[in-house]
Amino acid sequence: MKKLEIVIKPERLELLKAILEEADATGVMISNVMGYGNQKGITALYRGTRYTVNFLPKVKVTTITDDLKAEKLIDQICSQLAQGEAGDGKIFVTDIADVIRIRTGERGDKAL
Amino acid sequence: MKKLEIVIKPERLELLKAILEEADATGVMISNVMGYGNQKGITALYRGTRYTVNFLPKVKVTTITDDLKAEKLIDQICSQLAQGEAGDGKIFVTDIADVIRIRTGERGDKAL
Amino acid sequence: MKKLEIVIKPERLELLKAILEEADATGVMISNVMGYGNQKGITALYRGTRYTVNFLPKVKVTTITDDLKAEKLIDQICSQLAQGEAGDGKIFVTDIADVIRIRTGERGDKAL
Amino acid sequence: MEDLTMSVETLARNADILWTLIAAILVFFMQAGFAMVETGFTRAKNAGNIIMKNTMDFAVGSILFLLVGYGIMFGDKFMGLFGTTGFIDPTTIGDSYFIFFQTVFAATAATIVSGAMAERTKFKSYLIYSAVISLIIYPVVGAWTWGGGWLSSLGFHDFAGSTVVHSVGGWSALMGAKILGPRIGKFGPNKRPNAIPGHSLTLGALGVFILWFGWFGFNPGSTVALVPEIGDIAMTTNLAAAAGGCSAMFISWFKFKKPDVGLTLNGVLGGLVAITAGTAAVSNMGAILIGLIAGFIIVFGAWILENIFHIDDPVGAVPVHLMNGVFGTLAVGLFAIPENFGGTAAGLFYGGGLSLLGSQLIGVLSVGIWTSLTAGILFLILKKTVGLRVSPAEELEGLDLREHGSESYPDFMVKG
Amino acid sequence: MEDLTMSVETLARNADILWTLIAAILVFFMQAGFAMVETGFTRAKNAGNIIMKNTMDFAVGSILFLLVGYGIMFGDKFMGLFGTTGFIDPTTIGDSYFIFFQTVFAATAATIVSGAMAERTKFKSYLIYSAVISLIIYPVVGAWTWGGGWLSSLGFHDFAGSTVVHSVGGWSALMGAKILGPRIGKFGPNKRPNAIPGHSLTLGALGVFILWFGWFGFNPGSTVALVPEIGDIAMTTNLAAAAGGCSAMFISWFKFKKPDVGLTLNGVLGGLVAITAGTAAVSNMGAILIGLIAGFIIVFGAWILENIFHIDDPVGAVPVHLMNGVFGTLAVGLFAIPENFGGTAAGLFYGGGLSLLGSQLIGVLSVGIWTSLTAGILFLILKKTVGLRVSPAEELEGLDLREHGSESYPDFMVKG
Amino acid sequence: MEDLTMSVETLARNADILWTLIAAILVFFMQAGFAMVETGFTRAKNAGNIIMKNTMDFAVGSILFLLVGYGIMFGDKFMGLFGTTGFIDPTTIGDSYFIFFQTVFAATAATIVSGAMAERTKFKSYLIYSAVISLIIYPVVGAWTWGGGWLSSLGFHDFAGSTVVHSVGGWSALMGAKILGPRIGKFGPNKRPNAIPGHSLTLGALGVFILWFGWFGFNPGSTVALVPEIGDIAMTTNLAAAAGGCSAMFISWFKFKKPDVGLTLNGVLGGLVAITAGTAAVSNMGAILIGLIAGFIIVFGAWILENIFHIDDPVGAVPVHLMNGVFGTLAVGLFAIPENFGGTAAGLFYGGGLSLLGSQLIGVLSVGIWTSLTAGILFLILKKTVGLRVSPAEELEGLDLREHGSESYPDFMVKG
Ligand SMILES: Nc1ncnc2c1ncn2[C@@H]1O[C@H](COP(=O)(O)OP(=O)(O)O)[C@@H](O)[C@H]1O
Ligand SMILES: Nc1ncnc2c1ncn2[C@@H]1O[C@H](COP(=O)(O)OP(=O)(O)O)[C@@H](O)[C@H]1O
Ligand SMILES: Nc1ncnc2c1ncn2[C@@H]1O[C@H](COP(=O)(O)OP(=O)(O)O)[C@@H](O)[C@H]1O
Repeated sequence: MKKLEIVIKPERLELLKAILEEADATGVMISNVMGYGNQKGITALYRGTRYTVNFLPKVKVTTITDDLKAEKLIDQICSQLAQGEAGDGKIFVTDIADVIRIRTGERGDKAL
Repeated sequence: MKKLEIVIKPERLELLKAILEEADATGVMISNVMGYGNQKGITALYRGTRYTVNFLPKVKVTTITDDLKAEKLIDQICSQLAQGEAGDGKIFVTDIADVIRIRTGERGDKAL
Repeated sequence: MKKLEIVIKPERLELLKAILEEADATGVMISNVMGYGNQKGITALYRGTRYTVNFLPKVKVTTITDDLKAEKLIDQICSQLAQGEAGDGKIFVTDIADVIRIRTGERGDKAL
Repeated sequence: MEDLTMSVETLARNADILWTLIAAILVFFMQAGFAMVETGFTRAKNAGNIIMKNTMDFAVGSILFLLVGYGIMFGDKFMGLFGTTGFIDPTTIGDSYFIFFQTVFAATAATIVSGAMAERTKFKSYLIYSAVISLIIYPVVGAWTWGGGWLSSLGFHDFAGSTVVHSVGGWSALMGAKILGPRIGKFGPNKRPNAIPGHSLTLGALGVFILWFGWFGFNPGSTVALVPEIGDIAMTTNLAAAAGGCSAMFISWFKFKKPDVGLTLNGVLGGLVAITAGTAAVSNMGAILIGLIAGFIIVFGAWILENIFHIDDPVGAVPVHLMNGVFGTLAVGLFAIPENFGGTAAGLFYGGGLSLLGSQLIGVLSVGIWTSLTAGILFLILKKTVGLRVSPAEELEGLDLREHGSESYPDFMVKG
Repeated sequence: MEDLTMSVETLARNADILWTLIAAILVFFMQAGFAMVETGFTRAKNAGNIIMKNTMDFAVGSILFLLVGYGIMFGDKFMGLFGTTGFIDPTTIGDSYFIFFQTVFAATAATIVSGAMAERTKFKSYLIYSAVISLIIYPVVGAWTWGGGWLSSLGFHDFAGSTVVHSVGGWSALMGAKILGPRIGKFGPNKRPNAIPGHSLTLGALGVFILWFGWFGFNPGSTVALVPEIGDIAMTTNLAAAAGGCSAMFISWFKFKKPDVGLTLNGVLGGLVAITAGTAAVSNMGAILIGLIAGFIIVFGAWILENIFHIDDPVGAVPVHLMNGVFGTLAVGLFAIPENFGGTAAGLFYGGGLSLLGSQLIGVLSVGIWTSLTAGILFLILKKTVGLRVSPAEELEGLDLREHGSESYPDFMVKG
Repeated sequence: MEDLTMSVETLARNADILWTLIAAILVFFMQAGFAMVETGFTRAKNAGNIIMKNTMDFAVGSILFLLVGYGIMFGDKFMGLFGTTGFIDPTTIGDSYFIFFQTVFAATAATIVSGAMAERTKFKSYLIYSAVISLIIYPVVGAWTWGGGWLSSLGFHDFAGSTVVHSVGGWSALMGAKILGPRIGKFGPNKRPNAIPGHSLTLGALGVFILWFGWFGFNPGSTVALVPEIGDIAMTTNLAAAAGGCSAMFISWFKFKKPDVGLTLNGVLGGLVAITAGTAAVSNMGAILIGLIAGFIIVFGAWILENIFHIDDPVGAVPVHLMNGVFGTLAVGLFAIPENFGGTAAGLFYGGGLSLLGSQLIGVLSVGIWTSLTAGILFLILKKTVGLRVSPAEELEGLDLREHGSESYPDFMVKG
């Protein structure tokens, strides 16, 4: 099983949702993060004092799937979400040792 | 060492806290996520336009423990938190390569 | 590749940012968590009823780097961020199976 | 010369109307204060629901009080108990400016309840309750007192409504909160109360300031005429509020080791409620004393309600409006100065003996019995029929989503 | 004796000034109401921008209306079309208290637009628009009506400005929203509207309460004199607001199965706008009916605007100010009672036939044509020159950061 | 006839009371404005603490000003320096409506300081400071001026308190902020200032609108009588505010390439403070000019304070209240028109030469020396005894949790 952590701009979330739903992802967790990558931060102003908002709001979408679906998802995301701009985001893949469904106690692939 | 990511409904947090305290978890991180799993979203209304809040607020509780305690915790959680309803939540288990206590520089199990 | 999850007090964030920038971390994700570790919670009061805010606000900074840089970073952080107090924070290290840059579809180290 | 006399009289009358109308507008604005206090002191997931309750009890109440309530309150009395004329079109028995003034007072009584019953009451049932209090419960009490009914003949003195308005709201709030039961999670094992902090102290504080502001219409405006004493009344009003805040703060500091924000803000409100009955009858010193006691009542009243009676009153409506409404009414019997504008008998501390205190007590009791009985029955009927309380699942998820399908803060991460 | 007469006259005059000034202050405060409604009903990432627009249209408008607008409105008329005297220093043709009263009315018309054009309009272009409406568009309409121009000679009756103020703002809002186009993401494939919920229902509700409060200056204050009828006007104002809230709530409940918070709050505002023209001319029952219809217009108007015309009006300015402004003006032709203070001819339902309705219609149409033409041309010119809309990237990131370099809620996690 | 004369006189007197009371109520509401501005422009973790400070300085001040302050200000003067009668019960030397009016003015001076000392001052020390300013510092200044003391005999003109109220608050704020030192993290290496953005621009803006609203009581109400000139005063007040907002916006736009929200809002406040002294003495054009300069002072004053003097004033209280208070007082010496209601000598620009400017300067200096000395000594004593500042740990975690044990926004994820 793989955990995909997909970090994108907030405004692309709707599209990613659609991709995930189509790919039949069994579950998803979304959280807000402040990100810093190739995309540069911007300068803000408060009462005339400049400061850098060098962290931009990003959305992190986490989904755990079996290895096969993971690969398909990665392909889908790259093809549909790439706009060719800095800030398009990244996917981080981790191995998952186990999954447990609390309701039933089922473990592993069955719990997905 | 294992990392347990326990995703539950916010209202069950107090109970989970008690379980963790009793099991002597050495530390915990809590964050809010918007989740989507077997539990279905609900329809909201804004000025007469319907929209789907298909992501429900969930709490993600992360704790890193040694492998033994991890198993005990999983058992405890499944037995005490299962209500038999969609939305009871899941536990994701990952292997942790290392832990460092910043204060002392200690690593591995000692840092827990 | 390694994922470092560095959990610190919010007020130390600026310092950590500087360390990361100097170490040339290619990217960073910051999120808020409520933490509970060696540092004890505090008692709050609402209309005369006491309650324990036993979870303190922490910042979780996540960065994915190659193994070499990871070690250097850990050293840097321990030496610069340790104040010798409970609450200085921890670093959790996980192996990352893969990284994908959505913009280009690049994978692995190249995607960092 | 006659012309001139006439125009002076007209002018004087217009000035009375002007002041009464301005006061009514200020009292209207207290609705915003209640909305902010109640929403600020409850959780984010119920914010839209509280807003709706506050808006709709005023909207529904405004119309029903016009059609029925005003007639019951000010129509020709049946045995000093309730009015029987002036229904549908009360302008036949009163002037518009005065009807409007009475409307905003009625709405104040109605809106108090939503805070005590917050975060768990069905919206539909709340609407029905709020109709009934504007139609009957409040107007009958008003008929007894300001409408010239039996209580006023007894010498009962409630200048601006510690009893007539606030205790009516307060008794209903108490009955509602009791019959409804506590919010899920409010009481732990052994009935130990848990804190459920409100979601925005700043909105709550804003609400308190708005209420304080509106109270300068509530109390001085109850002269319903332009008289120089409005200045004195404003003074006692302000001093009691200030003293209430001070004493609640110092007592909470002493009792809990820290000056509690919520209790201090409630202390201000408690002082305002307590001074309302005697605002025209007491001295500045009397007002300060009344305020100091009011703050004390807030801190201990809230504690007793939770820890002894195990009643869950999310915003503290019972200590503020009921306990201090009762205390303030009785305080008239202690602190009233006969030569003051209010024109009462002297209170106990000014040599008047127990007689005024006696009538005050009768007023407190009779209004208490009437209100808690009718409100109690109403809530019990609602419980058996439409249902008073949302389901546990709805309560846990929040009334906003379930009752209104709305999110109050969709752009922010809101904790469960 | 003569002295006495004089001092009575002075006193009467001062009382008129007092009331007008207080009313103007209340109307001023509506700026805070608009700011809160508009910011509450839009997204957090544009909150600072909306605040700036609301502050600056008042600031810029106050100065320009003094220098130019007031003269156009109240100066000696050229063919009943616009004034030609009193520029730069209008105190030569009017009293300060009255100029101030007119200034806050002009500002109300100007500020309506920002809500409909929220979350995508360039700040610079908005400033220019707001200068032009205060300089010319609004004052010309004012000249036709309250300035004694051709429309007023026709018997057109708009007591406090359903047409003069609200429909002028509303028409401009409609043209602006149309020419600007919808926010990114507002309409999906097949032009199906998506909901873009506002970021704070509580601030939105606070704004509605503030507006309601201010309206007690807007309507009763439009007597510009201390007369007993201010009480009657306050009554009709309040009843229409209450009825508007009730009907919008019940209709939304029926239509969408849930009582919608946003629509209910808009229903209150719709009722207020609709009663504004006839507030001194209709009965309490008339006011309630007008309010009920206004709530209906809110719910269906908003639906039609989005679903049929595919126009994106983030805060509902068009249903509130335009549709109900038009309806309210026509309603005078139906519900006016001749003996009332407003002193109009009788409306259709009171035996006056179609004549009053006719003049009302002419007023509605002429103001509509003038305003939509001039505002439309203005927005088109802006579009071709400075540009009306921010870039998509700026819109997605939020106008706060890009236009002002500011964050409105830096301490909170704000969702994209 | 005599009766009639009497009743006209009574009526006129009651009208004066009415207007003064309404103005006082509006000024009271400025407390809500201050609370919102100060909390909005500081961080979420200190919101409850700022609320408490704003509530308690008014509560404590109300009582102490009654018992002592009013006597010092309006009692029989000792050598034109301070009053010596009317303690404990000032109704022996003044009417309640007037005492109330003076109370809310005193509270305004007191409350200014909390903003400049926000986010790091001990609550206990703040309480003590706020007692002393209401007891002595402010009343003495008031005695010199409005109380008929030595400054007023000099021809010093400060109609509504640019110096008496705002600069007193401003000097104390400056001394407090200086002695306290900057917030942790405010200045980087080389004393380069860092921005510490406030947590809610919307609450801040709401506060500014509330203050603007209240100022229509502050300035026109300072006639303390119903005179036709209240309209003119409202005009100059509004124009200066509008012009202050405009100039701060355009200057910040020019200087920082973007129209800054915070500075624009402060510009409005700066314009209001600056016009306060001369509001009854200058023309509309004069008011606009004063406002434009005020906006300029805001932008550059804030910059100089941070970058040259390295003083940390979180909400900009010093540029708003001190710098513009001083400027506004001097501006009277430039722009005063003798025939205006204020009844001063002519200012420099109206042919009056330097004489008025001279007395204004003496007023500014003497008040500045008195206030900064007494406030400075007070803060130094507090620093040595109870301690002025919370510990670094408390400051980092937030004053809400540590000083009050409370969380202001427990339902939201708040960043460190
Ligand atoms: N090495 C990394 N470690 C942690 N987070 C990263 C890393 N690289 C990127 N990110 C996260 O992913 C987000 C998107 O990456 P970004 O560099 O903007 O994409 P792109 O490479 O397409 O420009 C960043 O804002 C950051 O939060
Ligand atoms: N495969 C998954 N990947 C990521 N998150 C998941 C996955 N499955 C479940 N979750 C998270 O766990 C939460 C609880 O799961 P849910 O399906 O509601 O539990 P149950 O299976 O008991 O009904 C979901 O809301 C979602 O956030
Ligand atoms: N075993 C653990 N599992 C999950 N999170 C942990 C664990 N230990 C510590 N943490 C997180 O790290 C934060 C800092 O740890 P803490 O114990 O305060 O550091 P220290 O050991 O230096 O006192 C905690 O608040 C908690 O959120």
